[in-house]
Formats: sequence, structure tokens, C-alpha cells
Amino acid sequence: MDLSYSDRYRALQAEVRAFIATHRDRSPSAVGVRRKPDAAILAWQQLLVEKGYAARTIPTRYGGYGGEPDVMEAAIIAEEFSKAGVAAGIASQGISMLVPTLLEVGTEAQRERWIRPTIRGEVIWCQGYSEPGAGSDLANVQTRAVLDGDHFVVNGQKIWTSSAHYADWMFLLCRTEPEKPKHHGLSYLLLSMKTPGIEVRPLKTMTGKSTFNEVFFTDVRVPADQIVMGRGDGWTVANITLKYERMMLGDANKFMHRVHRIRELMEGTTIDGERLIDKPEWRDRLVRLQGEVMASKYHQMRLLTQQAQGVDPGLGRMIVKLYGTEMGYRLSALAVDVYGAAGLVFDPHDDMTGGADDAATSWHVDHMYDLGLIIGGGSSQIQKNIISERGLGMPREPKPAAR
Amino acid sequence: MDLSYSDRYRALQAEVRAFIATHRDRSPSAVGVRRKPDAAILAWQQLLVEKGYAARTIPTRYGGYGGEPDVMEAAIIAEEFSKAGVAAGIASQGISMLVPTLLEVGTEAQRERWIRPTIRGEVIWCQGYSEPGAGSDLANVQTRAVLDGDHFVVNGQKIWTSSAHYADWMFLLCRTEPEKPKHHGLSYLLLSMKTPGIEVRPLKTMTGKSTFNEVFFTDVRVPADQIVMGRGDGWTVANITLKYERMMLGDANKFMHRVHRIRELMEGTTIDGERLIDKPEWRDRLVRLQGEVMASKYHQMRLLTQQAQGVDPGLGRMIVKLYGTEMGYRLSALAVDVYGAAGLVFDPHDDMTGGADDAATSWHVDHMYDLGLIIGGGSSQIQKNIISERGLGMPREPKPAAR
Amino acid sequence: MEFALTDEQRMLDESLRGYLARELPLETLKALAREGQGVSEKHWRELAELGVAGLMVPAEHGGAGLGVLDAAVAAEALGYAGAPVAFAGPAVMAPLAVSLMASAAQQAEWLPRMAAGEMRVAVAFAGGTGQTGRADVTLDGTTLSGAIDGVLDAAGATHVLTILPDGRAALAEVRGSGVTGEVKPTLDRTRPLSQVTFDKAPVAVLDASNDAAAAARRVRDAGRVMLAADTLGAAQAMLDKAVAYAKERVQFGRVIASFQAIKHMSAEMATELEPCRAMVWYAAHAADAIPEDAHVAACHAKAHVAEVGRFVQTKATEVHGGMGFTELMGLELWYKRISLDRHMLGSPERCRHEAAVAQGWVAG
Amino acid sequence: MEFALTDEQRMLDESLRGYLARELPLETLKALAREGQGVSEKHWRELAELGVAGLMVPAEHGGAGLGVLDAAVAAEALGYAGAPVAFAGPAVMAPLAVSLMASAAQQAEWLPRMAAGEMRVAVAFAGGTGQTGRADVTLDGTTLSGAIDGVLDAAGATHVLTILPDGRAALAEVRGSGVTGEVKPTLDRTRPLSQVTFDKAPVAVLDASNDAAAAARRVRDAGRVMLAADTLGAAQAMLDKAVAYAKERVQFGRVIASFQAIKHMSAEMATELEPCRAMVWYAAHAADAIPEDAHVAACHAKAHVAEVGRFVQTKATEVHGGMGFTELMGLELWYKRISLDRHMLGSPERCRHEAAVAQGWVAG
Repeated sequence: MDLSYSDRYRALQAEVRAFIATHRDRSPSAVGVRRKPDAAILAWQQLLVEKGYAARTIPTRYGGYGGEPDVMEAAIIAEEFSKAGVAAGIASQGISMLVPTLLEVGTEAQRERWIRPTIRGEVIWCQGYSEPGAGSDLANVQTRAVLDGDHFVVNGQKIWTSSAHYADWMFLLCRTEPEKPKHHGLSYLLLSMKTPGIEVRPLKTMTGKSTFNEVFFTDVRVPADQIVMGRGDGWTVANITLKYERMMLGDANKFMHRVHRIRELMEGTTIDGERLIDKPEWRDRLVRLQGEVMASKYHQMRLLTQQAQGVDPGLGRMIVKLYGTEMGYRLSALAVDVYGAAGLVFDPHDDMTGGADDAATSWHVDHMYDLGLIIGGGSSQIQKNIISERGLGMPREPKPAAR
Repeated sequence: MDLSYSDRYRALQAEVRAFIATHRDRSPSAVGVRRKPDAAILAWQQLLVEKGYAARTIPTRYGGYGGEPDVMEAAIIAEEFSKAGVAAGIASQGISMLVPTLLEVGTEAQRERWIRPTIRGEVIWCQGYSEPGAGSDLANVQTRAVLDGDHFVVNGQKIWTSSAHYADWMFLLCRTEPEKPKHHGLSYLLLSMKTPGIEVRPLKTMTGKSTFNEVFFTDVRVPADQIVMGRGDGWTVANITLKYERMMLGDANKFMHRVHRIRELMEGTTIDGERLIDKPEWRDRLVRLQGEVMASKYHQMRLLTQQAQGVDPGLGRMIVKLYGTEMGYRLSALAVDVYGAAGLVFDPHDDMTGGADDAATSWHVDHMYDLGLIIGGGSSQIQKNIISERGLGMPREPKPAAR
Repeated sequence: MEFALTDEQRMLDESLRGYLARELPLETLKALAREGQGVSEKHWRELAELGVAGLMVPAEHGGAGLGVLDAAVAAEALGYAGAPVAFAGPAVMAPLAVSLMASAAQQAEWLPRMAAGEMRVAVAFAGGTGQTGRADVTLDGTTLSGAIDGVLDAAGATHVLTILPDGRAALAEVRGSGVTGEVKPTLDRTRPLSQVTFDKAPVAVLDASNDAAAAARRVRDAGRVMLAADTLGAAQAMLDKAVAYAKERVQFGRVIASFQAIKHMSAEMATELEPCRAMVWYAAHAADAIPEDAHVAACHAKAHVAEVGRFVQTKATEVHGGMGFTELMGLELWYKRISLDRHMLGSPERCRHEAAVAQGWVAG
Repeated sequence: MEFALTDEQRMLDESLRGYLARELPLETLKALAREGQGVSEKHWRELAELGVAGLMVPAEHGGAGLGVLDAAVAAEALGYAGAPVAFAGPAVMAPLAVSLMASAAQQAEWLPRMAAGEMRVAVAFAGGTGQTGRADVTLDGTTLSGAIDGVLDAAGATHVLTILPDGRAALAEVRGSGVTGEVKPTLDRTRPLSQVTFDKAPVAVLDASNDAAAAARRVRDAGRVMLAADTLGAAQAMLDKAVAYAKERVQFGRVIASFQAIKHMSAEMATELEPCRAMVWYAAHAADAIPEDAHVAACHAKAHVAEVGRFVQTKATEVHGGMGFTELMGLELWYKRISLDRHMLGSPERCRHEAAVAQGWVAG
């Protein structure tokens, strides 16, 4: 156990700190949150790519920095930007999911065409996976793509497409071989969101915000060479993509920050003249949650080390989503309870148009969004299936007998 | 809503109170707890049967009082005995389960032979249902009974047989038609525990007590006319029996009594000079449990009314076991926590030999026994299956496909 | 002993549920919530005609002369329907307060108008409930000054009845001089809260009670029982919707209601929720007929049902998956309803504290 | 940065687990527990030979000179095996206390004997831990009087080191005059607690520390980390046993591990338990190397792992069904082990309170 950094990492840390100190004025206030990057963001992103603080491991021939993969370096960079409150470069599904997928299974032509503009933030991607009838059961995707000459013709509907209203391109999971078993009939297409026949409708959630969209396809023509791997390989490619999604660690520091924000709330909230922080039944609930957060924080440090050492954390990684989302929901529940009736004034601004929510509204939005996180990205029920089957080696449920 | 009793019930209440006032000196201190009734208990039982405070609804021709079924009367009698701390007559599986089963499906000869001595406490029964391989899946019973002339010959093993070490008779679920589908191959036999070939071994549980036994059968011969209903009807009879077991209500007053005992404990326990009852993080936990107990108390009053009105409470009854056992375990957990380290001195006396446990030991025994109650009599998992399928109309799990 | 609703109460329940099912289809409710101010004048008027406004008004003043238990039955039905109408204030706490605290002349003047639904009185507590937010007013003779946040049922109200910590009460006209009622955008779009400000507002003082503090407590307790009943109804609605959805939604080639995980979540919800009904009934009955139990029962009902409500609002949404997280099915309306109830008139922690104090477990 | 055990720590872990798997088969453990006094002299001796007794004793005094993290690794392994031996007292708290508080001469006298396993020192706290039971002693010069209940690891001990609330410490011989150690029948039959009484018992006073209170706190924190590590190991054992049992046990024609209810219970246990390991490591490492974090981390580890332990001890028993409730499979030994750990050296509530105080969230 050695929680200090080695010389090399300390040097990187110093370098990042110096960079931030010099350039922090150029940092945009928020990056890529629910809207298309503006000029300031693009300039910042380009600077980060140059310095290797974004796209660090992308080969230079595709416009990246060409660094060796090193999770510790990535963690140090992320931590310094986070501590300084400086934008850490665009966090988009294109960069985090599609680019590594193309590096793994894309053709050379595909890599050359898309990686450079994607990591520079010039091309924004959205993810076309979930459908109304394919949520937990993602392989049940019904959006059809039929080959017509040198184009696929796409018809169907996607849902939960977060950046569809401003994205330039989409990576799409669709059914091209309906006669094959469900996992073998899928393909993975890349298509421009400007193609005729695409309709994007904002999808309002319980938070009052339209963080997501529905996307409808009517005879949308996609050049046949915009397929990743071959026909019927869609499930394989989608799982590669999802692997990279899952590799993004939840951020325990964010949760610890929440604990302290709630503590401040409890110091500032009085009932009948007594501060909530001085009421042990309230304080104990906060301290107990702090304990849960601490466990997750050290667990993440352990995972980071395992990743750096090339050890597969197995079960240790599988539990992260379930643990983090359930804990997050309990944390925001406490904040909402501390506000009590005074926090019920609720005036959320729409993501699409922007504007800042007041603090109580933010906590309520977070609380409901946390429930969304429990449900989305593989619900808690699906996570428990994964943990028990892959982590604990328990058998899959038997297939039902035909009736 | 009328929580007072009508004249008829008030009269019964007064009558019971007068009886108790007059006769309480003859009441034995404990009745039928893990040992064979002695002369005092038998005399008391006989008095209660005469007065109709036990075996109230059993026809006089079988030795009972011959009263009309009336759950409110039963509740009043039980409450008065409980409040007065006076033994309420023998509570045995023979009286609560076998006797109503014989009344429902036994032959006239069977009723005449067994009901009278059973309700008088002269014949004690034990229940031969569970097996090591037939717990949640009770219909999987493997104990075999093969007809040999005019006797069944029984071989196999039972477990969780609570009074087997002093019982006179057993009602036994066993397999007589192994060639039939599992639910249709069972029969229900009555046999004397004095029959050669029966071995009873005490089964120690985590509480340190031998509240249960294992029973082993080796070529045990049972007269063929000691079958209830016919061959292959065992599952039907067992379910009738279990129906009567389930009709015994959990006692919310017992839980409320526990709440107050824990409050007293918290008043008497100090940490660093402060009473636990004065520590809000402890007190809040108790008050919260009190709320759960109150909900269950009023729910039981509602069920009692429904039963009295001949309404099927449906879901309302199905939840009682799950709710009560989970709540009971949380209650005793709090008691155990209040004792803390000082309560870890643990010296349980064996049920078979008797002797009183100290208070802390009792709470630890109760706490572990409460976990046993969650597991036994249809575990929480089985209860949730029942509630969701029969109470909420959700489908049974699909049968697995043959491999 | 009969622990059950009377035939009359069952009829009240059925007629209310029948009306709400007919006159408040989901699309109507969603549209009302979307408009933001939420409360529906039409439904208030029609419910008043059905007798809901006058439920608790004594018969001699033109009401139905019913009790808190009848009101709780109505509150559960309204919660089940997610009804965007004022209830706990004008139909329960206000008539109860007037009956307990006002002079005969005041009663004769106000109660008939309240029963007709024409005088709509919100009840604001100037402290003593444990509710967070400003609650700071002073009564100077017959004028009131100060501000109270988070007042329930004040949108569309004609009057605000302010109950002071010492139990005195003062009735002000919303359109009277010195009174400002600002309806705030509220989490539950169907029951917006208001911020009421008094600037030397002329008020009618209610001071006919022998024990003002006890009367005020009875009013507050009745309000808490209504909030518990409302949560009970709303949570039952969410459970019913979750079970129905699970029986239709197919994933992995099966309705999800056939998965043990979904079944057990549903069973857990039902097991927690069902006893809440008897608890609410008892607390309401105690408010009517068992004074020695009433306060503790109200505190416990408010606290316990709120905790169960949180469990059900979470799990029922989970059963709905992504659909539960959207506005498409309207499920979130009930989710937010349960959240609002939890925080009004004292949190579960606060109510449990009061229950402990009332039982002498701790000094007040 | 390397948040991981060293190769040496992994070897320690493996060698201990190997020894325990070989030398402590279930039947042996059950037999030792049945005998009632529980602690096994044989296993203590053999573990001492393996270096466990001297783990924390500085190398210059004949020990391994290792730290709290190494000890936590050992504690987890012992908890996993349900080992009926003293550890937190004689192998961790006592050598740490002597190193921090005793004079050079005392250290030179005692530590080598402790490393050899020949001097076996139980540690008793006369208050300040939040542990219930009597803890009332007075030190008068070089004699000690009073009584302490619930002393861990005193069965078979040669000495008792009493730590007073002000941080002073006093070592008494168990067989010395005026000392009575009564081993009590204890819930966890493998680690009985003792009631120790002093009647003007002559003691050696340890007063070489500059900051006695801080030293005492370090000793107590190390003890708490050991209890957390022990619970971690015991809970991991229960989870592993539950998963293994579920894969074998057939009901309704399927192994019960194929039922979603059983799978999800198991997944929930694993999800709660796995992060506890990193938490225990951190708390132990902080005790060795990060003084500013050590106290809060120890309090949190003790509290959090105890809560997770309760969840796992319950659910793992449930997965075992009736078999888990019997003594047949010995599962209850681990259940009771987790229960004992929870209550020693302060409940979760108490430890959380101390964590809040240490962070300045509330006055002490």
C-alpha cells in the first residue's frame, strides 16, 4: 500500500497543475453539457488534445497525443482538473465509446474519417441503442435496416438518445438479418443525423428536463460501407462499445463532495431553532452515508490499481454501478429531506435552453435523476443478474419451456 | 368503525374475567412448552374445555364445547388470558391443525378415536412434514410408505419435528405412489410414536436449544386404516392442515409488548453516563419500529373483523407472516444492540431440560429464533412468491425447458 | 368490535372514485399539471357539489357532519386519483378549526359558506409543525404581520386561516388588504404551495376555544392524517400501475411480471403498504373518537406511511423501467405527490419525535 | 500510487489461510465451540510459531515489526476461518500499547516475550470506548481496583493491560494477587469474553508516552480495525458458503442458485461486502501511515463493516434455509462471530458519533 505517486506521476501532476494555472482563464465554464460545443470549447479541446490531457492514448496519426495507456495518468489528469474546477475536455459518447470501438474493430478508412474530428469535438455522436421494446433486453432491437443497392434503408424508433438534438452522427444498433436468432441478426451502422427521414423529439423525464430524445427513422438511407464489422456482427460491436462505457469509473469524490454539501445544508437548516446537524437522528444518517461513500472511494482506488496492474477486478468492477447508483439515490434523498417543505419550490430549467436551477430544485432534479441512473444503463435488477452470474458463478435462469 | 364490543361480547368478556379471577390459582405457569403436559396442566385443560375456553367449537360428541365458530369470541378469550398472564390452554399442533383437519376430511371413526383425547391434552401430536430435501419444496417428500398386507411400512427421515421427543402420535406426509407425479403420489398417515423403528434425535439450532428433532423411520408398520382420505390424497390433506396453521394470527400485542420492553431497556442502559433513550439516534429507531408495530396491530384488527364477517381478506392475510417475521427480527435486533457487549454473556438452557435464561440470553435466543421464523413455515422468499402470485395475480415462474 | 368502514363510508369511497375515474382521465391530469398552477377549479367545484367541501362541516351549518375517518377515506381516493384539488386545508383542517375555535356567530357566518365550497380556506401554521421554511407572524390585536412559506391549498383559496404557535387563530381574506399570496412553482404540479405574506392585514380572531393549544394540535393532527391518507392512496396507485405494467411489458420473451425479481419487489411493496390502510383508519378514527390516542396515532401514521411511501414510489418507478422515468405515463405525478406529502406538516423524524414526547419517552 | 497489498502481505495471507484450512477443519472448530470455553491453546501456539503473536512487535524485540495493515490481513483470514484464538488483544493492541506507552526497559522486558506468544496480554478499556457493561477501575499509585466486563481475549491470557480513560495504562498479571479473571459463557463460543476484577492488584504502570490520550486512542482504533477486518472475513466466509450451498441445494427440481431471488440476495451481499475490504485496508494503512485520517477511518470502518456484517449474516443464513438455522453446518459460528464484533469497543452508532466529533461536525 503506497498512496503516494512515483516520480514520474508526480512530474505529470506538477505539469498538469502548471498547465491549469497558466491556462485556466481559457477554460470554458461547462463543456459539452447538453449542447453543441461552441468556439471556446473547441479551442479548449484542441489545446487539451495537443497537451495530451484529452485523447491521450489516441495514436497521433488519428489526431491524438499518442500516449501509452496508463490508468494512473488518466486518473491524475482527471483529479487535477476536477480539483481545480476546470473543464476537463469534452466527455461525449463519441469520444468515450465510439472512438475506442473503431480503434478495436473499425476499418482503417473508418478510423481516418471519424476519429480526428470526434476527439477534437467537431463531430458529436449520439448512441442509437435502446428502443421502447428493447431496454433491459437490448438484443431485442427491432429497428430494421434493409440493404437496397449500396445503401441500408433504416426504419424504426430509438429512445433515450441523449444528444440526438444536436449530434452530427449516430452509432446505431439495428436489425439487418431478421431471419437469424436475435443476437445474430444485428448490425452496427454509422449515420449522419442530417440524413433525410430522421425526426428527433425531446423526451421529458420526471425531472422536468428533456435530457433525452426519441429518434424516429423513416426510410433513412445509410451508405453500406458505414457498417462496423460485418452484417450480423452488431451485437459483438455493441458489446465492445458498452465495455468502454463500463470502464468509465463512477467518481467517489463526487459523492464525498455531496456528503459535505449536505453537511453544510444541515448546518444551515434549523427546525424550531435547532440546527439539523445538531439533531443526532439526522446527523447519524449523514455519517452512515459517509461511511458508505468512504468504502466506495477506497474500493475505486483499489480498482484503479488493479487496472494499472493489468489485473481483471472481476466482481469488484461489476458491483460499481449498482453500489454507486443506489448510494447516490440515498444521498440525494437525505438532501431533499433536509430541505423539507422549504425545498419543494421546484423550478427546473430545460437543458435545451439552459439557465440555472436554484439549489433545492437542483437537489430534487438530482434525486430523481439518481433514480433514473438506477434504472438506466442496465437496471439494478440486471446488475444483480450480472453480479450473480458472472461474479459469483451462479447459473443463468433456465429457459422457459415452450408452451 | 366501532372498537367497542357488543353486549354479547361484553358479557363473554366479563364471564372470562370472572373465571380467571376465580380460578387463576389453578393455572399452571406454562403450558405445553416443549414438554409433555403434567397432571396440573391436564386438569386445567379439562376445566377450560368444560367452560368452552378451549376446544370451543368442537362438537360435544367429540368432547368439545360445541360452540358456534366466532372469531371475535376466540379473540376475546385469547386476549383476556393473555392480559391476565394466565395459561390459555394447550397450544399444540394436534389441537390447532390435526383436529380441524379430521373434522373436515377424517372418517367418523377417526374423529371419535382421536379428537377427544387430543383436545384434552392426553394425546400429543407431532407433525411429520419437512425433510432434508423437502423444505420450501414440501411436495418433494421422499419418505416412503409401502403397503404390505394391512399395514403401510414406512422408511425415511423427517426434520423440524418440534415435539417428537414427547409426542404420542404423528401425522405424517409420505410417498405411497412413487410412480405418480410428485403432488399426486403422497398420502397422509397417523401413527403412534411408540411403533418400533422410530428414532428421534434432538436437533440443535443456532439458539443453542434443541427446539426441534429429526425423526428416522426404519420399517415402521402403520395400520392401513390410519390413513386420512385415500392413497394419493396426502397433498390435499396436508394443505388443509396448513390452512389451519396459517389461520393462527400472529399476535401484534406481543410485538407492542416488545417495544415497551426495549424502551425500558433503553431507559436502563447508559453509555458514558447518558441513557440510550435520551440519545435520539437510538430513540428514533425504536419509535420507527413502534410505528411498524402499530400498523400491524390495526391491520390485525381489520383482518379479525373481515374473518368475523366472512370476508376473505386475500392479500391482507397473505402478508401477515412476511411482515411479522421481518419486523420481529428487526425488533429483537434493536434489543440486542441496546445490550451491546454487556449482553454477549450467553447461557441458554436446553428446552428439553428446562431452566430459565437470563434476560440478555433470552433476547439473543429470540433474535436468532426470529431469523428461524423468517426461514421456517414458508420462508420470506416463498411468502413473496405467494403474495405476488395469489395476491397480485402475477404469473408463476415459467417451467424450465427440459435440457 | 368492527374495525371496518361503514357502508356509508364505502359508498363515499366508491362515489368519489367513480367520479374521479370518469372526470379525471390521465390526459386531463397531465394537462393540468403541465399548465403549472395545477389546481383545477372545475374539479374543486364538482367535488364541492358532491359534498366533499362540506364533509366535515356540521349538519346544522349545511355540511355532511362527518368525521376525520370519512375525510381520510376521501383523501385516500383523491391521492389514488392524483386529484389536483385542495382538500386537507379547506375541507378538513379549516372546518375543524372553525368548529373548535370560532365563536358561534363566526361558525354561523363561515361554515355554511365553507360547505358550499364558496369560501375556500387554506390553513397556515406559524410554527409548531416542524415544517421547514419561514413561519414567522405576529398577531397584534386584529392585524397580522409576517410571512409563511409552504402553505398548502392556498392557490385559489379565498381565505387563509393562520394558526399561531400558542393556538390562537386568525382568518384573513386573500384579497383583503395587506395579504399577498404568491403561488410558487412546486414539485407536485397538482398541489402548488404558496408563500403568504401579511402586512398589518386585518383578521378575524378565533378565540372561543377553552384550550387553544389542544385545539390547534387537533387541527394539525387531522392535517397529518390527511397527508398520510393521501400518500396511502398515491402509493396504492403506483403499486397497482406497476403490477399492471409488469403484466404487459415483455422483455426476454416473457412478461416481466414472471421474473422473480419483479414479483418480489411487488410483493414487498404490497406487504409494506397494506397495513398502512388500517393504520390510517385507526389514526383517523382516534381523531374522531379516542382522544387519548389521537395525537400519537396521527404522528405515527404520518411518519410510517411517509416511509412506506418512499419505498413504494421508488420501487414502483423501478418496475416501470425507463417509462417510469419519463413523463409519458404520468407516473411521476404520483411520485411527486408522495414526496410533497412527506415534507408537509413535519418530516417523519419530526413526527416520531413528537410521538416519543407524547408518550413521555423524552422531554418535549 | 498502489492501493494493494504487497507481495509479503499476500504471502502472509496465503500462509495463514493455508494453515487454518489444514489445521482447523469444520469438525475441529465445532468441537472446540461445543466445549464452551472455546479458545484453542494448540492453535494459539501454532499461530504464534507462525509469527502471528509477534506480528506487531518491533524487530529489535524479536517480532516481525509489521504494521496494522498486516495485522488486518491476518484478522480477515482468522475471521474467515472462524479461528478460536485471541488476536486483537495480545497480537495487536497489546504490543502497540507497549510500544507507544511503555518505557524502554518495560519494552525490552515484555515485547520479546509477547512475540514468543509466551506472554499473552488481553487489553481492557476502563471506559471511553462506548462499550456497554461495567468498566470502572481506579489506579492508585501502583495498585488497581475495580471491575471491567466484556474483556476480549482474556481467556488464557497471562496479563491484562488496562487502559484508563485518561490514557494511562497498567499491566497486571492474571495470576497475580488481587486479579480475578472470570471467563463468561459468551454468544461467540470461539472467543469468550471475561469479567476481570482487580482488588488492589499490583500493576506496572506504563507512562512513557508524551500524549497518553492520543496513544490510547491509537490502541483503541487499531482494535476497532481488527474487529472490522474480522467481520469482513467472517462475512466473506458466510457469503462464500451461501453461494456454494445454493449451487448444490435442489428444490423444485432446480439448484436454488438458479432462482432470481437467491441470485439477487447473493449479489446484494457481494455488492455491500466487497468495498468493505478496501475500506478496512485503508483504515489499517491510515493507522500505520496517515495519522490525520486514522481515527475517522477506524471509526467508519468499524461502523460500516458491522452494518454490512449484519446484512450478510442474515441473508447468508436465509440462503441456507433451515440448515443455516441448525448447528449442523456450523454456519452459526460465523453468525455469532459477526454479532460479537459488532458490540465490542463501541456500537456502530457510537463509532459514527465519534467520527462526527472528530470531523468537528458536533461537539464531543
